Amino acid sequence: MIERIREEARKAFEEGKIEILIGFGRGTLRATPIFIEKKEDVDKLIWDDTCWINLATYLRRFRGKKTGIVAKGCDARSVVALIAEKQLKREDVYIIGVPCQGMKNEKGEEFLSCRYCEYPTPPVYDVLVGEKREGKKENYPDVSEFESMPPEKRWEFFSEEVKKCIRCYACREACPMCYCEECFADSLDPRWLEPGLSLSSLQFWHLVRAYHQAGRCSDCGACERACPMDVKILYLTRKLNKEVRELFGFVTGLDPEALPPLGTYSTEDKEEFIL
Amino acid sequence: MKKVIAFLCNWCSYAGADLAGVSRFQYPPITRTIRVPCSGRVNPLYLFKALYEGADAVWVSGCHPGDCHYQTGNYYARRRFAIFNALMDYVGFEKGRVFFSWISASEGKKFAETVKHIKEEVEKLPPRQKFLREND
Amino acid sequence: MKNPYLPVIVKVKRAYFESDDRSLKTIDVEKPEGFSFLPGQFCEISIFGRGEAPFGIASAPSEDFLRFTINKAGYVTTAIHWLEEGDEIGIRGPLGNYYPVELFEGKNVLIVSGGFAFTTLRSLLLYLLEERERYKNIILIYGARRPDLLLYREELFELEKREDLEIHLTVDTEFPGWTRHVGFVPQVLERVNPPAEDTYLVMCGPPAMIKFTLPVIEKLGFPPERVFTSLERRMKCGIGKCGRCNIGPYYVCRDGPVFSLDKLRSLPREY
Amino acid sequence: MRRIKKEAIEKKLKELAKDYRIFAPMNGDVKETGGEFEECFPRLSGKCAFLPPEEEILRYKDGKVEETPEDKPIILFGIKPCDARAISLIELAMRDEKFPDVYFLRKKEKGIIVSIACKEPGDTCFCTSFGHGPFSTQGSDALLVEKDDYYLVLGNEKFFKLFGEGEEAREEDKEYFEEAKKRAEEKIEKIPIDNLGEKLLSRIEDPVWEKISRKCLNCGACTFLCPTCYCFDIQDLERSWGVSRRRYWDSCMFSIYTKEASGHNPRPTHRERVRNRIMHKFSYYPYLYGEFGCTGCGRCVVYCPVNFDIREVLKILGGSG
Repeated sequence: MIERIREEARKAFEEGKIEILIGFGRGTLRATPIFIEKKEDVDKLIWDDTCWINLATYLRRFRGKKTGIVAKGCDARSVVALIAEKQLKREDVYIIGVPCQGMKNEKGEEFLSCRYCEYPTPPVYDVLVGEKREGKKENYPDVSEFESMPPEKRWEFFSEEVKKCIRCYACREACPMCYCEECFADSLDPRWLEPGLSLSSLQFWHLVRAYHQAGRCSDCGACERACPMDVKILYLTRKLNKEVRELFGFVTGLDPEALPPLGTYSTEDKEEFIL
Repeated sequence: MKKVIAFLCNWCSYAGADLAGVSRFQYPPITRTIRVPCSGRVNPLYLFKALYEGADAVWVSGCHPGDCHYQTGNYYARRRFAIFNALMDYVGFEKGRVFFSWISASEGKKFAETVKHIKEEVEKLPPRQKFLREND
Repeated sequence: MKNPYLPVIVKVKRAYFESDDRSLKTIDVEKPEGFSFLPGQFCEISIFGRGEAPFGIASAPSEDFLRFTINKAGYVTTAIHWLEEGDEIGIRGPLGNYYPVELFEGKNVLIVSGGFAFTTLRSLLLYLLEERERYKNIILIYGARRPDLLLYREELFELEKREDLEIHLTVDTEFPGWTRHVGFVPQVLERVNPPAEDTYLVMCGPPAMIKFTLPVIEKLGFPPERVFTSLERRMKCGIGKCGRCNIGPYYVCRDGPVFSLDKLRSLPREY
Repeated sequence: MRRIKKEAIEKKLKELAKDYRIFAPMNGDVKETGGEFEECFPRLSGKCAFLPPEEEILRYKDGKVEETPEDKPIILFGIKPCDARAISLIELAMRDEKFPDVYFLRKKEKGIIVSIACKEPGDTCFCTSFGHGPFSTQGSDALLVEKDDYYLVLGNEKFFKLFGEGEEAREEDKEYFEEAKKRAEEKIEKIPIDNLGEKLLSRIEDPVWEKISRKCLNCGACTFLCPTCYCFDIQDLERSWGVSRRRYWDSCMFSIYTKEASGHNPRPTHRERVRNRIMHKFSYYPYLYGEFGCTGCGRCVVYCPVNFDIREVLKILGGSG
């Protein structure tokens, strides 16, 4: 697999399709993002089950340049979502699609998103390395299980998890869709939530961060994986992905032309909750 | 006395509130109204902030689908509020503190009734404890 | 240990807008007990509930009040613009270093400034004039986009009448009723062409002005060790502890804000 | 060297919880406990005790400023020698005859720091590169070395007055100590740091910085978990009774850290920010205080989401790079 990726990368450089390629190289603890600008360096590229960060988060830094990206299913869907939000031009991004075998943490356990992954093969790519992989039918069993708990228990779980947060914003910086000039959490005028680690401020941060991903999140799990304090937050965005699918029949990152669901509307949307 | 932050769309619900007043329909003074050009102008961040600062309930009211002065504002709003409800309910925030309604400029009666309905719902609940900014 | 974070409460004695577009407001506040400073130093002004921000002291050390001129730009400055006479604010200071007035003894002093950065240079100018005889020639070149953006202009028009002082005021473009220089500060500096020998230059202004003035200074032959400027940075503690205002190993709040050009040249270009 | 029974120390620690605030590692992080502790290499370091993530510094009430009163003195117990040394490194920056940081210094002067020697260093540790190691006593009032059911103790007067003297260590205890110390130190990779400060300063505008810093996401994970990072933010919070001015952990990796109201940012991109973090610890700190601002604990390597490894960077920039 690694040889095929290097081959495609070399070809892309030779055919002048890319000026820079974002991929994974050998790190000291796990695979680490590398940025290749010359054909000769493609042999630094590797691929294994620790390539769990989402490389699409770097693309906006190279706007205007022909940028290649070695993308697993969720990375590619994030690229598509960024294109749909006019952050990138499709022709500027050369996607080397890699059907993903599922990523694992340092204890060797498969990540939550990968366990239920529906699109291991990038839905959009310029070249695909290796055979396509079939995904599982996604019906969000973890979300349904959480929903079955009584409200008090859910609130307690949510509170206990966010209490661990130290607001280092690794979740925000690791997410390709979090690219606001000024995040609502940093805004002073108006100041939406207080700084510091009070429970209500931590709840505010995690609720609104998740809300902003409704209909934009490719469920890559980079937010939860980047968190140094092991705060569980993926169950929030996975819930919103489930809602967006049920309410608006939308799945993120499949079609670069489709508007994100909250950026459009339908006259037939359900409204039983409206008095 | 409970405090409900009401975001009323200028063209319909705010006018409906006026009509309720003009027609002398009685309703409890629990709402603190914020006039917005359209229900589509209400950023869910305002709802989070209102609850965070201690409102007993938040209420957004706009034009009926199809009547929106800006054609599509309420359609966008409808989607945002559906997601807002889903997320808040999912994490276990108590129901009965977030209300959405369509009230046209001619529905003065419905406006008064809706406020009464909200008061009853909110009265059932204990004072706010969850998701409250510290203040002392 | 004296707690350097505790502000002193002072009353606002006067508050008035400097510019017609109300973007610049001057406040004069009571001078706390035993508050002695030198030109170039600054204070952290506290608007409780909004926060603190650093402002250069525009009043001269001998004046019995502290003057600050605030450009409305952010969260704290907006709150300062609401201040009226009698309101109370907190201040911490004097903070930072000052223009090296002891070096100026018996030398010429050239002051070049632009926009609302003139605040601490007013303090310097008045300080020099208090003991005028200790310094040789004093030249001021001060410009702004429009006449109403020239800080303390009535006072400057008065000072223009003095023979022992050379003042060149300029505005960027023609303005009805304006009879003095017209043109950017660097152009006027070239026109005035002051001698570099035995002269210290103090320069303070917006980044654009600095960028175009530096080459002129070199052309006039000013050695970098005799050129001083005051830098602006985001600050929180003002006492060299919170870590953010550093340029290389030096903290602009604790080791600055006044730096000589040769010192700045030895540091990473982070300003 | 002394030897004290483990239970004696554990019992004493619980008693001291009356008049001291006990901070110790507990399920993975240093936190305030009632006297319990757990022997581990915590994620949140001992910094939490002396420089907490959120700390009120003053109140503005009815027109008057009130300094927030001191709390009970602190015992920071059971941390590793690298964390203990880190606290004394922060003290170098906080001590200042004209503008002392009274909040940190008061806690430090009255505080007691007890570290437990590190018998099993991790493979991301590089503390021996900075002139101390897994059995160093630098920065702590006592170093405990676990041996069977008692601790070997290298402590000072302050520690013994509180915890008691125990008995004189036996000859085989001392051998055990030396033996364990050597074994631990061998496991740690040393990175070359000879005149690293000057080398870094000379390469400040080197284009290699862009390459090194490119993968950094600019989150705050490394700086918040770093035991020697002390940068803080100050903000006012409105309360029903007035205003509470508090300070919070801040990070030079955030862009708003240096972003001015005019929008200008002297350190606008990841390049300048990563450079500043490394220059601060390995060039500015030695220049200002004669000590590196790093104890080689390896947390920034372990917890970086993109595996930005500071050891590799130092090798590239300083040593053989």
